[in-house]
Amino acid sequence: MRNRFLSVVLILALALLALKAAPTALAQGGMMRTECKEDLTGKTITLHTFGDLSGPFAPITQPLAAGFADALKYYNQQGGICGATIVLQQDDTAGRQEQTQSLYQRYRAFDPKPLMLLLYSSADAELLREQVAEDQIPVFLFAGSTIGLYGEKADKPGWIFAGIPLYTDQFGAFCRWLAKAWTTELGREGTPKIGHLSWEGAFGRSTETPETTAYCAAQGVEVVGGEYFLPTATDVTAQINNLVNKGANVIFTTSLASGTALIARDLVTLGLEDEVLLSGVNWALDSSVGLLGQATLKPNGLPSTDNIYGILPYLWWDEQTEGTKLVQEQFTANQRPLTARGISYLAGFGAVDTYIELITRTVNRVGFNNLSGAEVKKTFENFQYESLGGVFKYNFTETVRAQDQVRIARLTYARGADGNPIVVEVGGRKLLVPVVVPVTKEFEKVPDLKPGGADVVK
Amino acid sequence: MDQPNIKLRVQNLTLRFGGITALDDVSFEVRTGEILALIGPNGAGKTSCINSIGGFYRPQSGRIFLDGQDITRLPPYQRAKLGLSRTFQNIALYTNATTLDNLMAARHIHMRSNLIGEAIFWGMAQREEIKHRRVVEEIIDFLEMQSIRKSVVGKLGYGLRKRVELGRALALEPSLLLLDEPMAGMNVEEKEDMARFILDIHERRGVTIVLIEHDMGLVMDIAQRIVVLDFGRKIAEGTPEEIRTNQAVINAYLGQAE
Amino acid sequence: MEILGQPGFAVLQGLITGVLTGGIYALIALGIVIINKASGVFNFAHGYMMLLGALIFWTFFQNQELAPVVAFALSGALLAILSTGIRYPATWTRGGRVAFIAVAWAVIGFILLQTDNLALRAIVGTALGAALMGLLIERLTIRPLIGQPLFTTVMMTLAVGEVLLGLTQVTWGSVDRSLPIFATVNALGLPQAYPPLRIRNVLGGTVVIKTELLIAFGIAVAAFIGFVLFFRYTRLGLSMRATAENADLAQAVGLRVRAVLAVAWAIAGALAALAATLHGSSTALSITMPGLALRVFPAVLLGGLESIGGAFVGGLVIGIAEKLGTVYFGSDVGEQLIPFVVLMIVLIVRPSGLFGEERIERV
Amino acid sequence: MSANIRPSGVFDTSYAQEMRINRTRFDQILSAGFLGVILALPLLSRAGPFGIDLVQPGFLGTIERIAIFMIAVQGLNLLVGYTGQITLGQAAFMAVGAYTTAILMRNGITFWLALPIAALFTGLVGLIFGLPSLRVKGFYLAMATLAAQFIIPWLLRNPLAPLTNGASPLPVPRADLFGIEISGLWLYYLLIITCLLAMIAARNIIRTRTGRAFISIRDNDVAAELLGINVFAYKLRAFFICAVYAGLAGGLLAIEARSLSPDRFDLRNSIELLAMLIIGGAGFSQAPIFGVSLLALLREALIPSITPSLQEWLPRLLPFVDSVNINAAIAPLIFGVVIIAFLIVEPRGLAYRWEILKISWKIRPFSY
Amino acid sequence: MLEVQNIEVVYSNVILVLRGVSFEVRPGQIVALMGPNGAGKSTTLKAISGLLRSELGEVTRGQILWDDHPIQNRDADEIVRKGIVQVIEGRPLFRHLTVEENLSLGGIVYENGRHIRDDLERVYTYFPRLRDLRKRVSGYLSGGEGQMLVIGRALMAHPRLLMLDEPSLGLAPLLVAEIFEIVKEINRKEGVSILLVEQNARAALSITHYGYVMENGRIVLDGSAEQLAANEDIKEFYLGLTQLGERKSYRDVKHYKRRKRWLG
Repeated sequence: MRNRFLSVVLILALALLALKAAPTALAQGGMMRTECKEDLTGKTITLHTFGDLSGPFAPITQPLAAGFADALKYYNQQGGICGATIVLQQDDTAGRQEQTQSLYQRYRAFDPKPLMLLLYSSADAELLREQVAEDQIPVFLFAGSTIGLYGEKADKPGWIFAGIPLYTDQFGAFCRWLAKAWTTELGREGTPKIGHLSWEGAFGRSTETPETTAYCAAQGVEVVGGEYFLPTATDVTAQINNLVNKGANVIFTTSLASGTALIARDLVTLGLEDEVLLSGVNWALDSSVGLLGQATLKPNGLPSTDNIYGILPYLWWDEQTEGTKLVQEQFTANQRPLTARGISYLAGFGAVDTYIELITRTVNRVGFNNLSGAEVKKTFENFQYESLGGVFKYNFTETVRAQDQVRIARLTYARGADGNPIVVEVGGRKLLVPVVVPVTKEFEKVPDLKPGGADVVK
Repeated sequence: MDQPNIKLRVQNLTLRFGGITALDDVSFEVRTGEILALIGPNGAGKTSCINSIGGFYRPQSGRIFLDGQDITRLPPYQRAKLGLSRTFQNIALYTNATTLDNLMAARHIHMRSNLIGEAIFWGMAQREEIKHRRVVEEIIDFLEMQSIRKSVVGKLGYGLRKRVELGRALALEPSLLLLDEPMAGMNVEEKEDMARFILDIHERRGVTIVLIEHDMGLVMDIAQRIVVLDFGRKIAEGTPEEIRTNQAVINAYLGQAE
Repeated sequence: MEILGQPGFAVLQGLITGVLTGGIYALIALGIVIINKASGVFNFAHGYMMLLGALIFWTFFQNQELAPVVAFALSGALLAILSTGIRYPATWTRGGRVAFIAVAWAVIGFILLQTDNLALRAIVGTALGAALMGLLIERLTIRPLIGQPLFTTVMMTLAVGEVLLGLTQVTWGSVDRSLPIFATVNALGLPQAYPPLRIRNVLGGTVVIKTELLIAFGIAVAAFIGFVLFFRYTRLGLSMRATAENADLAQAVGLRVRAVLAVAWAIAGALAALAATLHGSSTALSITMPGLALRVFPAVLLGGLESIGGAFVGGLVIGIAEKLGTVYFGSDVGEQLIPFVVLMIVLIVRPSGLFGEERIERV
Repeated sequence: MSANIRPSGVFDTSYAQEMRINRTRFDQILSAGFLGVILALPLLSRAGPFGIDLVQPGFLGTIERIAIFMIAVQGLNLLVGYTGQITLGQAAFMAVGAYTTAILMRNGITFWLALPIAALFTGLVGLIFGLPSLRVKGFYLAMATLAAQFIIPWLLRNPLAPLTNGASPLPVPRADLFGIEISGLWLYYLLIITCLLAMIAARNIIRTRTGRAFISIRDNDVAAELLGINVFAYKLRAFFICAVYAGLAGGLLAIEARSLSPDRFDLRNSIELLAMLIIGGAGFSQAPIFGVSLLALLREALIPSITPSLQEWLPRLLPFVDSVNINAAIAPLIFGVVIIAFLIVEPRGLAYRWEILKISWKIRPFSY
Repeated sequence: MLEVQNIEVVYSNVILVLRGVSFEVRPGQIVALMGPNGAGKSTTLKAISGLLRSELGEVTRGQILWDDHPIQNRDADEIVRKGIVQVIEGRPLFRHLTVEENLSLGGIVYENGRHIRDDLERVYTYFPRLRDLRKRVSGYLSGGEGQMLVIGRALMAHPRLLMLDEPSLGLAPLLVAEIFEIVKEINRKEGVSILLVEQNARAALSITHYGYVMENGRIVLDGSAEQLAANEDIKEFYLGLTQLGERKSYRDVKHYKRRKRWLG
């Protein structure tokens, strides 16, 4: 099976070279890593992480773990952190909060105490928010949870830093763009009206807040309401009908992989693919959605998930930069399957890179022997860094704890020189290759829509 | 309206299950302090009758009086409080509990402790526990069950289980005891023991007893009056001598004298 | 045109989708009911059996090179296990049995290796694989518990679920997979789902019927009719009913209780795979699949734990309640609250479900 | 069990003496020793006064959660093990207790008042969901309570969202006693002592009037009714006690976890509480001790401690499997296999095995 | 054809129930096993029929020979296939199934299943009442009908040895006589050997050829029906007759009863 995946990846690479609209303008120069002031050869530094690997979020977290593993191998070959070997301490919570709690208690008791904890579930971050502050362990989180980062009233930045923008802010940025692009770029009539259609739970409900609704209204975009579905749902036509009956012509989703694909599929089922625009947070643009969506095709012969709009706060695989090339190389070298070629793998890889930079800077500032969570947090609080040479851009400060630069992008499928979609064959099955194409070229700052945030409409 | 010496009065009792009539207009009286036997062929409605008196079945019509009080509509546990107690045809003990606990459980209606007191156990609840334990120990002595006091009843032999069940019925301190085939499946020796216990309960404790039993010899020996049921109807009532010679009874039930 | 304040076509749409998804619920419920009917065990592992079954299907459907070999081995293992439990005519010699198995294996192997039809191969392979899964579960975990308290067995199914989850993780990982079985191939060579049936201008709008759900519903109906006949008229069906009621007694009258249980588990395994595959074809194969079985519990209870027909009606009622509830009260009420409210009401009105067997009690 | 087998030389001279929980010296020493070790554990940790580092602080947390879940499982034991009713909603009842405690505390009510109020309130909620037991028996009842398991989190997530933060987490303030914050060792001892009291109370309930009524209902509800026990009232009482225990456990969990979310109390958790009871041995008062300890230690201590080495050599053993998949599979596989093993070896629960062990110890050297 | 040789049975590895029981059943014989409750009669039957295992019991010593082949500790269904069918005490039925379905289940083990119609007819000739009830759900049968059904169900399996455990339990005198009459007829017409466990010694001795008396897990007495009926101890303890041959009244039983036990 391995060899076949390898060949798929090679075909993919070729296909991508043929991409007409390769956005080379964004390609960065060399990758910037802070020079080491100290040589740590012979030492080991542990990267601590736990999260849901076998529970409800597993579809998206498994490639993340693959990203960790490959990045670790690569960077350790490159000299680790100033010569120190990076060791991964990783555990599975199975999506259970007791397990999160118990693992955290184990982790905080490690000697030495973790310098940083890498988490990827909003719920875990929210649960541990107070505790990590007490134990002085900073957290790097790959989710956009307002409460986790800023507390219940969003007024207390804690010890948690997020690699992507807050979901509320992502939604705000989307409204802002939608208002401008509605009649021009998208060529639609009337005014945009958004309905939320997301997974039930804290994650799915995170974008529908009074602040976002008010902000969108101020931009000229009406939010008509929200409907929710369970990850096990077979069908969401009733929810879509409800939203459309309320006047929605845009659906915004906060869901993962099969969730977003299901909405796209049922839009086609109802024949609404041209009337209703599907959009979502950064996870909605993932390749997992693009792969799953091919089971249903639109009348125009393209997959149901073609043309999903959403937030892209990082560079994508197809954008030719040193960083993406590096990731692509490692991805190929480790014979990862096509299904792993999504945001999770990228995020896992980027997180390791960020960790190295973070620790390097801290070591430079206070020396290896004085390394501590508190010092790492200090570094974090003034952290401008372009991870993987610009794939992820961080600009954390005393008050800003989440990544805040985004573009709007579109999920579509790779086309050949003739304009036809490229079809590849994997294990006897033919597939289109999902790609993410930025719609706005420049990164823009997201509006600050946490309760009491700067851009909240009074 | 009842004479004081009528313990239980069953009046025009009719009970149907689906299309089957289990009891058809049955009436009889139990006098205070007597042993009344209820006999009849299988399916004659004896157990249905006892179940109606105990409150497990709700008869479609007819009324039941205990000590002159109409108990037809009372739930079973209320009847128990009025002094009604029984044993079951197929032993219905608390199989996973010990003999002692089975008997103590029957002291339920005589106990007053509340949940909080029990949870703390100190003081009231403990004193009460000891008080009732004495009563139960008396019954254990009376029925000669000392050696099985702490045995789990599910593991006891059939005869002993029957005896424990009798003890449990007694622990309620009833004034009327309904015994549903207390001697089924016993050999003569065990039957003798049981008969002795029943007579003792009757004589020493002054309990009125209604007895269902198939062993005619035994019924004739210890019952003072007999009611005979067949196909849900009462076909005879009278002293053992009268029943023994009643032709309807012989045809329906006894067959040729042994 | 409005029905109780909602657009008529939306209500009709909800009703139709409810019935069709109810068909899948009913199939899941049927798998749970059959095990309960045969062994009195409420199977918490059913959701995990579904996940594993569907992944087996996916493997056969997806993989042209490895799958036939796997299927060949699988059918051999299955026959080997069955051969210890099958009742041959008494006159057969050992050699006859071996020959019978060899021929059966060769026939199955031939079908699996020769056919180009992915779907056919996948169906045969999955039926074998899922039945084997059921047999193994029964043999390794349920059989040692014969005669033990019922709840112990129920808990055992829970542990089995965990193990199945672990096994699927090891073998397939946890990424979502698409499973386009009800599809043709379009000009690009891509599988193209059958277009939905559209009924225009009904009650003020267009009503669509998803083809794959309609097919799934049809399969469910066929399966139900088959099982009703099976339990009513076959000796094995009668044995299962007897075993379910009183396993000790069944053994005393000479039924091979273990074989009966094994067959029930094998059937349930195959049903789990069927339901999961149909569900997967309408969305995706996801590791969240076991959660779906939990959502079907109300349907099982609604119909009555031992009733085949009840499982069907229960599935439909829950499906319809969910979708109409969503139309009228929104999805958070419709999908998460209404099924359980319906369940509560039914249980209070009819304590043993709509079609459950009344307990026959005597004192 | 043959509880009447005792070593020779042990005689009871009064009923009070016979009613003691630990009647032999062996039992007394064992339970005192066990309690002593539990109470001494934190003193041997880094947080203790001696500054020695024998016990990992993470392990203390595990024991805290064991204490909390023991309370919930004991409640379940009273209902399932002793009264013979089934509930699949224990986690939902815990949620009621936890959220009530948290909401009261967030509104300035002291923990010491909030906890009992929450426990009682949970008891009342338990009564409501116990009502179907009037008509419904066995697994159907389990499913009626399953409804509780979905309706209660739904209420927390939707209509009660202004109080509970909906699907988002609800932070819980720290409890305090005369100005001292209950955390660290204080929290540990608070939980252990509450658990101990709850266990003793349960044991007392079991061996007195109410408990016997429960057992009567479990073993033969018809006979119980005909012998003067108001079966329905006592079933409800069992539901009430069960829910009170769940509420108590929930309240304690609130101050232990300090952050609540509805996901924490889902069906999986309910079923797992039931699994703890079954594996411990339903209908034995020690069941929670065995069941909760086994499952919690397995999940929180054993599996995490062997996972690293498994992550090391399993991929080498299975080179054709992606190591990422193996890592994710370790926990469910071990957990499932161990439970299967325990259920096969001792289907009636560990407490049953424990009783057998005690008896065979007492009558040694004879096997029967 | 059935030979029980000195068997010992232990429950749950701790409780010793049978302490060396031996007896035999010859072809065509009706053999009765009598004794007080708890003597181990039912356990003996279960040891033969393989039903001990579901109660965690086990034959630990001795052997049970069926046509000279040991069959102890085998599975119950296997024993049934060998031609030994036990009718369990308490008349257990598949209560939710109809009478005819119950009967068919008895015949399901019989290899030539297609003769099930004939077998049903045969059972209905012994128990005509069952024919009228055949579509009735068996849970609603009366005690006597139930007893007929379980015996009929056992017959369906074409047993060579039929073991009846307390068939008269809780039945009216007329019914007891009827059932025993049928048992006798079955024995005569089908040539089936019968092993009967019975409290009702009078009824039992009226149809048996040979009898054994058990106490405390041991056989304490055996003999032909006539010998046993003539035995003084049997007369007193099982038939309730005084030395003079008259039945004594239960009212006259004294508290200080004379108890006599065989052996110990």
